[in-house]
Amino acid sequence: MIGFFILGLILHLAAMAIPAVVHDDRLLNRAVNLLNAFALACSLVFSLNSLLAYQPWEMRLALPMVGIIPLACDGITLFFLFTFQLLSLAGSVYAIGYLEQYIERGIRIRWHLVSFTLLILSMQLVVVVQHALAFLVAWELMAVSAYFCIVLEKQRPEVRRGGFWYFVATHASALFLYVFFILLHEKSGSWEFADYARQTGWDAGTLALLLVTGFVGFAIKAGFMPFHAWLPNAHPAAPAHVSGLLSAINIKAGIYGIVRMFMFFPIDRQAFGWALLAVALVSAIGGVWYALAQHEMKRLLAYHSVENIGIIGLGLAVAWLGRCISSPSLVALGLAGALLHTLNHAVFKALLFFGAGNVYLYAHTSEIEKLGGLAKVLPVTGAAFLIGAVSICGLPPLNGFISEFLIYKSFFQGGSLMGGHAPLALLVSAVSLAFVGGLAVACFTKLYGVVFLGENRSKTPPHGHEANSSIPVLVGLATLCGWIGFAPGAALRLVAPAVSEMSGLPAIRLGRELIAPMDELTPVFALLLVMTLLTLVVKIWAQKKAGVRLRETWGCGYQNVTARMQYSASSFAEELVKLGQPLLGLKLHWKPITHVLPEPRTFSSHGFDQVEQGLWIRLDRAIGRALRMLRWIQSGNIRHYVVYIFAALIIYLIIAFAFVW
Amino acid sequence: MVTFSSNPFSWLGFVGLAAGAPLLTGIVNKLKARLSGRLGASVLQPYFDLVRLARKETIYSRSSGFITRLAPVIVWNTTAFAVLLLPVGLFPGPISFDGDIILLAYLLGLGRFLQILAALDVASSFEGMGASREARFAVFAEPIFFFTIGSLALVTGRFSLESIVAGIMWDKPLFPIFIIVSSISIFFLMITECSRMPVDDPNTHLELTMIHEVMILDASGFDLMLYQHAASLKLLLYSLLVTSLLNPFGWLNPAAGVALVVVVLAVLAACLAAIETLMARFRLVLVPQFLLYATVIGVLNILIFTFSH
Amino acid sequence: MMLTILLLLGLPLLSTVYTARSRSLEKNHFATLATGAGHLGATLYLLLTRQNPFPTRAWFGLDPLGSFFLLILSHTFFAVALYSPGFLQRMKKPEYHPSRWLYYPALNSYLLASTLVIVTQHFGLLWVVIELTTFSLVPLIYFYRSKESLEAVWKYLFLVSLGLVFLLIGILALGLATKGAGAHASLVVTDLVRDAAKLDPLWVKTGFVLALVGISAKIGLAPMHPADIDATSNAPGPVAALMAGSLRSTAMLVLLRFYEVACHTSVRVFSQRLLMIAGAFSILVAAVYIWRSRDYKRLLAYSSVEHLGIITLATGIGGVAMLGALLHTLFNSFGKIALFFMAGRINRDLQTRQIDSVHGLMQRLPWSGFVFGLAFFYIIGTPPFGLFFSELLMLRGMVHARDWLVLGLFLVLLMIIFIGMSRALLRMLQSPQPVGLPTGKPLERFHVAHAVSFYALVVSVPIAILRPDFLFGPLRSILTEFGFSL
Amino acid sequence: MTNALTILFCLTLMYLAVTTRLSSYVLILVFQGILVSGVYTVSFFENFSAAHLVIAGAVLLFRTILIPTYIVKIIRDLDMEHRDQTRRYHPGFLLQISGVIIAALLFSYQFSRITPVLVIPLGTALAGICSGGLLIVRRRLLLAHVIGFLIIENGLFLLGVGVKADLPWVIELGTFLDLFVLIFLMGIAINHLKSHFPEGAGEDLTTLHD
Repeated sequence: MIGFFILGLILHLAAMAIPAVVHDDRLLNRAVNLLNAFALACSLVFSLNSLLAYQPWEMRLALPMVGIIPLACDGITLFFLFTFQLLSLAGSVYAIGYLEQYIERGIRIRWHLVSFTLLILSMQLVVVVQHALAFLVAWELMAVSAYFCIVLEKQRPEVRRGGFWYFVATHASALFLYVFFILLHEKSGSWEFADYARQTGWDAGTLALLLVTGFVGFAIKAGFMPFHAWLPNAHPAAPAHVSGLLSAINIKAGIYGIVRMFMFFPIDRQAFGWALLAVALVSAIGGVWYALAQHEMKRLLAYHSVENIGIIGLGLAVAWLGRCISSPSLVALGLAGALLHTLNHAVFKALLFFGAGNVYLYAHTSEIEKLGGLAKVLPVTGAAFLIGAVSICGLPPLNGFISEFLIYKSFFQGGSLMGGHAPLALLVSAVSLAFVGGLAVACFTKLYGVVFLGENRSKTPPHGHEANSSIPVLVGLATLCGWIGFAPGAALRLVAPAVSEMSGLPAIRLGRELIAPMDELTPVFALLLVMTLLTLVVKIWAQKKAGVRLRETWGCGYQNVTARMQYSASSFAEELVKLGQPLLGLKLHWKPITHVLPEPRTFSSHGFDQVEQGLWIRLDRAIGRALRMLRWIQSGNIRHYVVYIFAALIIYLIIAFAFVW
Repeated sequence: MVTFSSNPFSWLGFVGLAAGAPLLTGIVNKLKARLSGRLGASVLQPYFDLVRLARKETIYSRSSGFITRLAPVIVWNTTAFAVLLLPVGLFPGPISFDGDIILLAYLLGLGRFLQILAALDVASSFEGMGASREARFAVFAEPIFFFTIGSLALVTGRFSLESIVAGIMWDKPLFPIFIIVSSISIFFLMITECSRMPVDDPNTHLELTMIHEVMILDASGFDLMLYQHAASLKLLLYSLLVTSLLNPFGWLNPAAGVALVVVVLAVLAACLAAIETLMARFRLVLVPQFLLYATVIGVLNILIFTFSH
Repeated sequence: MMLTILLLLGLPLLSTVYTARSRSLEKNHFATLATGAGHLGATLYLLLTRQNPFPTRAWFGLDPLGSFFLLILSHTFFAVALYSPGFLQRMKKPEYHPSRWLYYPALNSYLLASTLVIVTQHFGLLWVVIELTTFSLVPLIYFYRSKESLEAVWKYLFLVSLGLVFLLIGILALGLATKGAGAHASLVVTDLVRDAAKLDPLWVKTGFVLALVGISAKIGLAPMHPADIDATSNAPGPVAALMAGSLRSTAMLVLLRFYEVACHTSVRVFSQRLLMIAGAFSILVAAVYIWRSRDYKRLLAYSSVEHLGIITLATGIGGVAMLGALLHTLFNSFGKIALFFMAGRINRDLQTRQIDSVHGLMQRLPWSGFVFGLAFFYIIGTPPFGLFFSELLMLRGMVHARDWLVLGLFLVLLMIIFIGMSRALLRMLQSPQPVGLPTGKPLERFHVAHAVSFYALVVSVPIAILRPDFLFGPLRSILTEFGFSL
Repeated sequence: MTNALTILFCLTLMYLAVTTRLSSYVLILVFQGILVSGVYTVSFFENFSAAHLVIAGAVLLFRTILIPTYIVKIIRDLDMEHRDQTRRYHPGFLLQISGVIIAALLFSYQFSRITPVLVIPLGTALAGICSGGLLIVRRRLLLAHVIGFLIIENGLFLLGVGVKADLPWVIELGTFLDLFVLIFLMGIAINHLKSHFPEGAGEDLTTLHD
């Protein structure tokens, strides 16, 4: 089986070599992406098979002179490997159609394709490698290749800005990870993850420092709230197939890191669990609330990634708490919810971003105020986007509901198992998850309603076509959402190896406790589907008998209704955004009507990210001001430099003789 | 953890409930008319409306797409399915499993999602207004539901609706407080969700004040029938939820339990009618405050539980 | 034995005289290239066989520390020698003719002077010879004969000489310290290290302080760095690479000689603290000017100040960090070769040094743009290049020494510098070709400078990953000499 | 005898504080050269080592003859005397120099109690170095900077005597050679200055700054 995976990696390397040979962009685009897709299909065979049959694979790659780099595919790695490969396959097939527009506009895509393949390759390496140094090398490789994927359209300044945000954020996370792994190396004396898991006897100070640096490092990459500022800038800047992959799987590398971190520290420390819960809650609520105020499609979806990362964080927090009170069933429940939501989010977020890509292809803008009524023109994208929207809000028949259902169950089970203030805290987090669900419903009804339904709002109706290669991808992802929704038991079997490793539950008990109850959901949803189809049949029969006519919309008698009278995105979400005013930051740009015969007025509202502005931009300016205080050193006057020499001499002599060292 | 209950009575019960839902709406309207000194339409008037609508011709707007055709079907089915999950008195509902409270809440969420989309589909500013208001109030509705039912689940230590209801013992020290508090907050929730008077006037046609009514402004014929039946089903759903919380004589034999449910339903209908005649509609800005009261009451529940033992 | 001495010292002397007399550039170029090759060959031979060709206890000797820095010097010189002909062919303007004639003699005399600095063991002689390196650089910095380069030369000459005055006072102080020892007062490093216990700590401490202040002007440590910044940013490409690459490392060697003596006396802890303070302050000053900089050559000069600051900080921490620092010196010289070669070419082709006015770099100069981008990723320390591994070693040293405050400050400053560098250089690399500008400029061909720079960047990868014994052997013996256990 | 000569050295420093004319600066340099070579000849008579005589001769040659004549040549070529507008007499400079001399002498007295060191030569050497620095910092004329630098060199050389660190004579000669080459290069630089700044008499350059 491992042969397939190695074949896949070799084919990826071959795909990176093609741009050197082929020079016609159109042929190049097809060749590289199809080869990538085939390579991913091969390695998918490996990961899926070894995941279901659960054969963990171990290998210690002994490179001459370099040393031994252990590669391993245990349950956790296999699950993330499967998710990455599945979505990269969808991404590369979608890329074929999407890159056509760049070729027409004459933008060179040679380097982009090389970095896209390198991104896919390095993401798989990050998950497989079990050696700290090699992990850091793969981590930075992933960061650099993702950066070059983002800055494909170098002409637009916001693309360059987005790329820069991404580049700085990943380097910041790398710095934290350097300290994290070096501290681990200091304690255990080796670079291999296996040794860290076996390490015992942590003293309190080092453990706290390890947990903080490790979590912050991975949280910046995952996009938890205080560190999320780069995400809504970087993902919209990328072309749709890249931003789809970034949101779906690239930030999951951070989640993989946190899960791997759990394996290192068997010591239970509840404080960290509660802190993780708090951060996850803030990310979930903040993410969706900021999404509500956005009017640009991809930026809105990026904020939703922050929200879903928060939800995954909730599952992980409960799993950590479960381990603290050493109840393996709670750990299994929480972790299963978190990992399944990782897979679900990867699937429907990629679906939504590819849908947004198609909208951009058609209307050449992703500003939702200028769109409308696209469902009639892009039927497949409309239907697929609807399925994506329903599943991201966690509504029943689809996959979003299953993972949120598991996380709710873990909250309630955790509440009943843990005494003291735990029930109150867990109930509050369950309620906030519901609150987040409500906000998500509001946000996605706004997005879908304004973009796909009603009439087109822009003056000149756009022209364009649906990327033909995207249709199978969208349909495939949508059916996957439905399949996980209707057959949750099967999806949980993908998660089972990782969960049983982490929680220590044997596979049989895991099957009975976790997978069996979820299997019983299938008949429930089947009944719902049957009832719906039945009602539909009755409705069609009744309407055929009674007759159907098409007329103008009933506007309470008002005759010439124009497209601009429809509810716009900002008016739809205005009240809710106003509620979060202090945190949310909403700028209204309008002049009040003063005298009797007012000239035409415009109104526009613009939601800005208070955390990003308040925290990071202000920090940037503060650093600039602080550093400017020292700007007088290079004054250009030679006599000042002579004074510096004498001054330095005196200061050093004072240090030498005044302080006793 | 049996999901589908085997005895046919619960399934028959569901059919009976589905049929009886418009009757409850009729009773409430009748009581409201009586209280305001009018004779009022007959109790069965809602049935006549439904039958009339089923036969009328359906008119669709030119700018609407497949959503407008699909939404009524899903709205009706989700609400009906939610009723399936409900225990009546002490009888467990046809479907009950651990965590069905989450499915109940999110099923209603799915119905709301598609109803809002259908409203936005017809490209008219009135439906847009209703949709935006519905989306805003729905955001507060779900937390209330989870606070009350969730705290009861934690208190009784069981997670399926039917077992929570069975787990409510009046003799336990703090349970009377939990029951009163939960039923009040669910009652507030009912007023908001089923668009009863203080929050939204069910039978007004003034565009600026409507919330639920305006979302189905463009529905006609069979679609309107489905929407109206779904609305009455939702009213029945919430009132059944309140009654199953308020069943003081759980230890009575089951037959008496069902009779008791009917009595409590009647009392509830009377309360609704009384409130609707006595109170005027809230200003829209006050509605979030009203919902916040309900949430705070719900929080009371869990605070008592945490600090009691 | 004698052959290596001839190759190391005789050859540069011979080629200086030869290039000074001969008029034709081609002959000069071959002579310099031959010298570079011979010098590099001798250095590698000495490294492999790890022997000291000079008679013991003489004024000259080659210890592991010397042989490591000799490798840095000869490698940088060989790279510059390879690139010089291409560079000189582009300097066609008439006012450059005198400096074109002076270029090769100065270059060879620099090699001679630096080799002498590395091989001398006697501190007094060290001062005389290090003065020579400054003189040999003067005609090279003043190549463009413009107002700025004149001012740069003047400042560099004056301030470095002033600094060296303090170095001489430091050496005299060290001499005074040996008075107490009773043993015959010789200023040879090996003797000083041998009877270090008997040295008078007061004068050793004063000597170390004076030496640090004196040599900082040459190394480029703050606050004595301004002269160095002006000189490096106004010198032509290859000369700037020579300065940033080898001159600063050679000056660092002088500081390490003093540090070696201080390490064996009771002044050890103080000297480490002082190095850390000087290093941290240099990184801070570099961060100040890298954060908002308009001119990319000055940006690269400040990046050299930053890297030397990092090296001094890590040397102050000792242990594994010291190993990281030495490796960092080697990899920094590789990086600076590539960066300054490409910066020189970009400056010549686009006729501008302002970051904001560099547009369409990848379209107009594809090769230079690509190598410059690669050098950028090299210098900020992305793996698999060498700087990543040396930075990791340094971090390991800091964590081992449990200096959390130093570690925190180090990481924050590193992050600020990373943001400043990437903000500036990414704007240069990514800013598109404005539609108005003519793209008529013929695409440049592949040139030996690109080959040399690319080789310099890529050669760091096997060195860092494979850790060849011929290099890490001397490094480990250096650490034991300084009294650090690995 | 060496003490007497070093006291005279202090006098030349005091004279430095009062004059502003370049030609008087050159005069100071010549005097200092003579005094330093005198110190060396005196030390020759103490221990009769030929090295001292050679160094004294070298000092005489370099610091008294070669370097001052070269500087006078520069002043005459560039006609600096007349076009130097930076000549403003600061009364405070005399106070600074004398303060420095007193401080240096006191400091070297403290040092002599700790380690065996000649008090007066060490004091005057430190005073020489500091006053050279003060001259550089105070005057804007580049040539004044060169002269300040030379005064520091003389002070440094006296320090060698004060500290009794008898470097091998080869290295002493090396330092003289370096000093001369340095001054030669600075002369060339100042000549080139003329081609770029025809009007000024070589004020300080401040174009390169951030």
